[in-house]
Amino acid sequence: MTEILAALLVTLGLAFFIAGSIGLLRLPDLYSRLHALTKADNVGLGLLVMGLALLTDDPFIALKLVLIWLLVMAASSASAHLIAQRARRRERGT
Amino acid sequence: MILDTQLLYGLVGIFLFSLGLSSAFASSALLRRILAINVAGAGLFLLLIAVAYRGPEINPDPLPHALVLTGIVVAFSATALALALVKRLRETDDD
Amino acid sequence: MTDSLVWSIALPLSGAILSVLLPRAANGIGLASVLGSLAAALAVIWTVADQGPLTYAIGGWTPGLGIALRADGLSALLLLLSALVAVAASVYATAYFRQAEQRQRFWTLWLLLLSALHALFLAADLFNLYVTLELLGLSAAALTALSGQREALEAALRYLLLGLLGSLAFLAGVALLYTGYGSLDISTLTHRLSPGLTGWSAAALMTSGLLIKTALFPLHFWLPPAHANAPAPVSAILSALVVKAAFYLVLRLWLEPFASLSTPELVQMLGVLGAIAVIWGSWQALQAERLKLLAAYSTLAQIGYLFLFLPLILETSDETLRHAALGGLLLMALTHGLAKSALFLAAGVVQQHAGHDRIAELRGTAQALPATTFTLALAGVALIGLPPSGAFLGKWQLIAGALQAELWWMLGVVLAGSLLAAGYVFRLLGHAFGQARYPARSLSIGRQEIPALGLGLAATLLLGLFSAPVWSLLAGLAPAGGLNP
Amino acid sequence: MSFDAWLPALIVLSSLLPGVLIFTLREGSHRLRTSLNLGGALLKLLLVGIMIWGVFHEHVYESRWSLAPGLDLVLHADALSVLFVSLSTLLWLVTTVYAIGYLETSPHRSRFFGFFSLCVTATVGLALAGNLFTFVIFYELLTLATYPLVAHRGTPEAIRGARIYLKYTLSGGVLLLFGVIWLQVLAGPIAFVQGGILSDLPAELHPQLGWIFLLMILGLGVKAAIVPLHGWLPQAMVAPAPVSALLHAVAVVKAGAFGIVRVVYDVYGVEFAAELGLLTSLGLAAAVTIVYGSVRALSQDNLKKRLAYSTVSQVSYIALGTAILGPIATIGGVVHLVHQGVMKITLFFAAGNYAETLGIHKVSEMDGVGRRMPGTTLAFSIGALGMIGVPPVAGFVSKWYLGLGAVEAGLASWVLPVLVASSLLNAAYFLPILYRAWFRTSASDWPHEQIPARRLETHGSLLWPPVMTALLALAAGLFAAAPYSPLEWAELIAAREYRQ
Amino acid sequence: MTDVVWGLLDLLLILALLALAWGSLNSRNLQRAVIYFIGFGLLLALVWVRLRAPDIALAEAAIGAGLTGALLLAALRDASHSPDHTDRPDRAWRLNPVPTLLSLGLAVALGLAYLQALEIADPQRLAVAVFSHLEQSGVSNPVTAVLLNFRAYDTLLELAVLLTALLGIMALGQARPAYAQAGPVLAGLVQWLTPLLILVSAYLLWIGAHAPGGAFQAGALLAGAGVLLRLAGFPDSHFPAALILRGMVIAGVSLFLAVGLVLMLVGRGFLDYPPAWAGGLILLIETAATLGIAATLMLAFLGGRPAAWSLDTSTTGRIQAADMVRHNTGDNP
Repeated sequence: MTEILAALLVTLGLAFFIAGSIGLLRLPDLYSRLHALTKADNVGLGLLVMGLALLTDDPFIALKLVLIWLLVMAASSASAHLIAQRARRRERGT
Repeated sequence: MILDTQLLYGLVGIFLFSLGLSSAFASSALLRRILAINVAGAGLFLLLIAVAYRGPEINPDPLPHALVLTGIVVAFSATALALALVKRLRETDDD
Repeated sequence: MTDSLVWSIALPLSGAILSVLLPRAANGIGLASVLGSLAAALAVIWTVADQGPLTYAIGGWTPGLGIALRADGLSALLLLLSALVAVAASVYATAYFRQAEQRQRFWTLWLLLLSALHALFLAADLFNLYVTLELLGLSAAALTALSGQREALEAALRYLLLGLLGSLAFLAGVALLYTGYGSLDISTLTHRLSPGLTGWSAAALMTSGLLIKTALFPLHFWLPPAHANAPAPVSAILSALVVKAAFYLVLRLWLEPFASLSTPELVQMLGVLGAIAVIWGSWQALQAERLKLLAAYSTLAQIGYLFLFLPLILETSDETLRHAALGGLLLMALTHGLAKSALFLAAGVVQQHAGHDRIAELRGTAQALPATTFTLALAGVALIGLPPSGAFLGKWQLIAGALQAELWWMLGVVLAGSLLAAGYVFRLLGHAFGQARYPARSLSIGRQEIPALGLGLAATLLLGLFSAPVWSLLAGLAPAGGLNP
Repeated sequence: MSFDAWLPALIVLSSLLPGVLIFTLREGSHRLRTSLNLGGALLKLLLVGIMIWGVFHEHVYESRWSLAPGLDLVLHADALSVLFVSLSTLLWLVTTVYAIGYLETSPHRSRFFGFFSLCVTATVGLALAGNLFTFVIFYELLTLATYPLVAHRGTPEAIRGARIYLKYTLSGGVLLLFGVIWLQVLAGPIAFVQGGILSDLPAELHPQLGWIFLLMILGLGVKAAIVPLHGWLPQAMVAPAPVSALLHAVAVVKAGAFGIVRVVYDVYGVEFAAELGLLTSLGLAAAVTIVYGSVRALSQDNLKKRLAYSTVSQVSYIALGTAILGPIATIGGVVHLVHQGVMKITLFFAAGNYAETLGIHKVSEMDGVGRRMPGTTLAFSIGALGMIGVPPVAGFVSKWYLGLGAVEAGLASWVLPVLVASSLLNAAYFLPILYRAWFRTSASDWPHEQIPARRLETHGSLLWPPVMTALLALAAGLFAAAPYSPLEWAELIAAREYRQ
Repeated sequence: MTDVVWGLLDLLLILALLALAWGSLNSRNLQRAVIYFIGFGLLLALVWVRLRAPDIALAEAAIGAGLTGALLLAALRDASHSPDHTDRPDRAWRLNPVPTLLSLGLAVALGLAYLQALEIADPQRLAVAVFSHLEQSGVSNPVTAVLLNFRAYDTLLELAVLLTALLGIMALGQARPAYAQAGPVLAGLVQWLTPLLILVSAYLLWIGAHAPGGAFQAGALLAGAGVLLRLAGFPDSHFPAALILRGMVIAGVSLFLAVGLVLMLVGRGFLDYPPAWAGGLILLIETAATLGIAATLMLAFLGGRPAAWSLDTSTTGRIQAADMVRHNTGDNP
């Protein structure tokens, strides 16, 4: 039962990843691309982590997985912010 | 299958090595040359790790692993020095 | 006494570490560790002469699993050469670098380079050799850039990148050998290796990698700018020792693991490349407008001579000829090491004194710097190969070997090379002897002139008159046909 | 090690060590330098005296030092080496005295005398060399030691002369080296043994021996100034007079001639060389050189240049004597080694005196110089007459034996005309000088009078050396039959060579 | 079934690897080439995992892709500052088929040699020897055993190589302060991340004895923390005093060498650990090495001497003043 749930979560996560990647390729400008990528990836990774956490018996490993998710979220949101800031500044021509 | 994995990755390693080596000789831009050398080195590391691989069940040969670890650090050192030289060279150009 | 193998590497390395920590004491630390490594090198050669080849298993692990250090006559002699040149160049450097910061930078890198050299001469493991080659290459490139001038930086970068390519080729060969023969230990591989695609490819890769590093024609183009633009003591070390280290490896590899792979055509080809290097290098030296460039081109030619010996050593069944030629080769290498370092050190004095090193404007040097001019002359004598230098005995063996092996083309090369060498040496001396109308006052810079003179004298007199032990040290080294049964 | 094993080495060291010490002296330490120079020269004379005595009584003096497998540095005394050693030692002493006077005020004296001593060291080592390997080493050393002497003045002409000198001698050295190594590859280490050692080699090697002979004679011929390898010699006269004196009389040209003697007598063996047919061409080359040098000397107005061409001609008498099979010609050739040296050094000393005292460099400026400088001119005259072959001066003895030897060997048909022609030419270029010096009236003033006329015409240390050597030349002719005379030694050498 | 999955995975990995390598070598745009190269490094880390080399994967991710990538990006940034060094497309390479053919020839020759080598090889090679001596090595991670015991000498020299590179870089001149102070988002992230990185690096160091990890991975991570701090614009006045800085740089190599020599002086032989002490000594050496590697990698990233390194105090003051100026004019939002 848990295995099926885990498989479902992982698949869903992958779907978000794919959607994010397509968005990266297809969307018209930087901001919407960033939007697609970070949002999709963070949710995708979250689902993935949840799925994997279900599969393990060791709560310590599950904790580590969650930690990874948090780290990636922090890093990706920070970098998205930086990229967007940079792009805006360039647009303003400073 | 073990042999195949070894063979496959080893050949890819050799291909990367050759590719990196020849474009290191062919390109004139310094940064590109440094990149090429790094690619060639990575190819060699891949070859060594492929040789060490002995299948999903058996522990791989740790000796090449240690060699590659050393190699990675050495390659980083060389790259860092080379990039610093490039940078310094640019600064003397600017001055 | 086998501990001295470790000491000859560990002392310069400790010196380097300490001089990073205590930069103000770098001069003292450097000199002490260089002298210590000379003592260790003397102990090594003494023990080798006494007991034969030495092996030291580091960590007590059998070679193969662990790494061994090894010294035989060949490596012990080169170790001694390196330690000797190191002492002279170090004493010289204490006066050459006037700025404390610069001196300290020199010391740390130079001591690291020296440890790399010693580690290379004593290495008995192929991957260990790769690491020493990288240590050598990096420290040499960093030293080349020391002056910070544009030309020096450019030369250093080119030197570094080509050196890296060379090391990579070497490592590729090592990887192939490990794949096929399952060992990195040189003597184990010597027993296991047999002719075949694996061996040949590995030999080709490793040899070409080393040929770049030793600057054999046509892979030489990086050398003249690097050696001509580095600070004088650095040029001395690069020319005298670093290129020789790579050559030593070529020789070592073909005497031992690759001995069973050598074919007459291949060895002849190396000999022919050597011949072209002799002519080309000497010709370029004859055209050179700067003293240090002359010295650098002359190094190309001298490396060529070393390769000329290979057909006599690797492709002969006559044990006496082989032994004689090996001794001659080593004597050439030792003489060139001493003479070329003397030349570069003297060139540094000339450059500092005159403010330039343009040969055509050196009139009056003999008046202002008699000892240095004498050093230039001594080094020149050794480079031409005139008696009583060690190179004369070396050349004698080369000619005798070529006559015995009926390699007639080699005679022409030696003839032309010697005359061209005489041409560039005496062109320099001719200008140096020219009388200046207003000669600068004769002066002496003891800490710089004496080490250079000492090296020059050692190249001409010491090696010329007291070199008989070289042959006895080399006795029994790598009998014909390698160690394979 | 016994004294006998050290003596040859000591003789070499007795000029080497003072030379090295002199290099380190300051310009100003005049007295120390002089005492080192003279002390070394006198010590060497003493040691050579002991050696002469010993060799006459068949003592064996040999110093040996191994440099590499099969390559031993051997210093060995035999009759021929003693002859050459004594000549160089004696003339070194005289030349040193002369040079001290000559270079009194010029710069770089320490450098000069240092190389001067090295030059003598090389010459002595050459003389004592016990095998071809050792000979080659000292032969090249001689080149190296003389280069700074020729270039000494540092003027563009001096540098140019030195460069030409080097071009010739180094090329020659390489040829000699190749020949020697080739020979050693065929026959093992080549010790000098009277009668030669090569006659045992199998016949199929004989063609190679011919080529080797050619290589070695070409190599030696450069220093011996055999035509067409003589081009450096007239150029090298830019050197200071003592150097020219030494170069022409003892060191360089003699090294070449001595080498030819060694190769023919003690390597090939004169009979074996004749059997291989090698001597005729050597003789012809010598004959051509003799005539050519004399003809060129005729047209030189520069005094030193005229003397230089005279050297070209005279040194080949030695080669000529060597090339003629038979003991009498051998005596003539070998003794000329000494006689030419003594006479030619006299002439160069005198030429140096004219230049240094009065600024005379050309023959055309020599009118009446005999009255201004009688001592020097007398010495010059004795030397010149000796060169022409007027008895009783030494030159006559050499020519006489050469002529007799040619007759004995049946070569009179071409050797005698060469000798006669050469003597006539000698007369033609020397007698006008003597005529001008003694019988023409002097011009109002000399080109560049540097030393005013006093009781002596010039400095004592400049005057006495030519007078001494002129007397020696005279004595060598007058007392040719006395024991220990050069002729006596030459006879001893010939006797030993033809003993078998 | 699993074979097919593995095969597909292999194929995917290899194709992606080759594509990224090709891109980084041939891309017209230098910036793009560098990005491709970083991607190549990350993918390579996956390949190492695939080939059961997790130690290498960690090192590759941290050093090969991470730090090398950061260095390359920094170099690019410098390049874009000087107008004549902007990305020049390498026309020679594009128009010239010779290098391509050469590389193919070389690859074929080496590939054949590799085939032959696999054929003649004893597949065990030295693995057996390593595993059979593992118990005496003092650690249970075989890679650590090789690195710090069996082939400890190589590692010692490797640390020397690292030191050499750093000294070479420092010899080139002063480091120029180049990074603007970060905005609150980045600064916040870095402030949160740094302690975590230090913690993880300590963990990697400790775990290295029996699981993937060790001094190099730990040191690289620590250095990564330092690089982040620098990127976030924390000025180098935060460096410790010269002597401590110098001590840190040489910590690894000097302790390593000292242990080796002391063992030799007490009569055991160079780097010949007593089996009972081996584990402890290795941990000691690794700890020092981690510190040294971290300091070295971090300083190497500066591309020159930091002011704190300098012997001459007068220049230190000037450089710090320059730092201040730069910060004040920094474009903070």
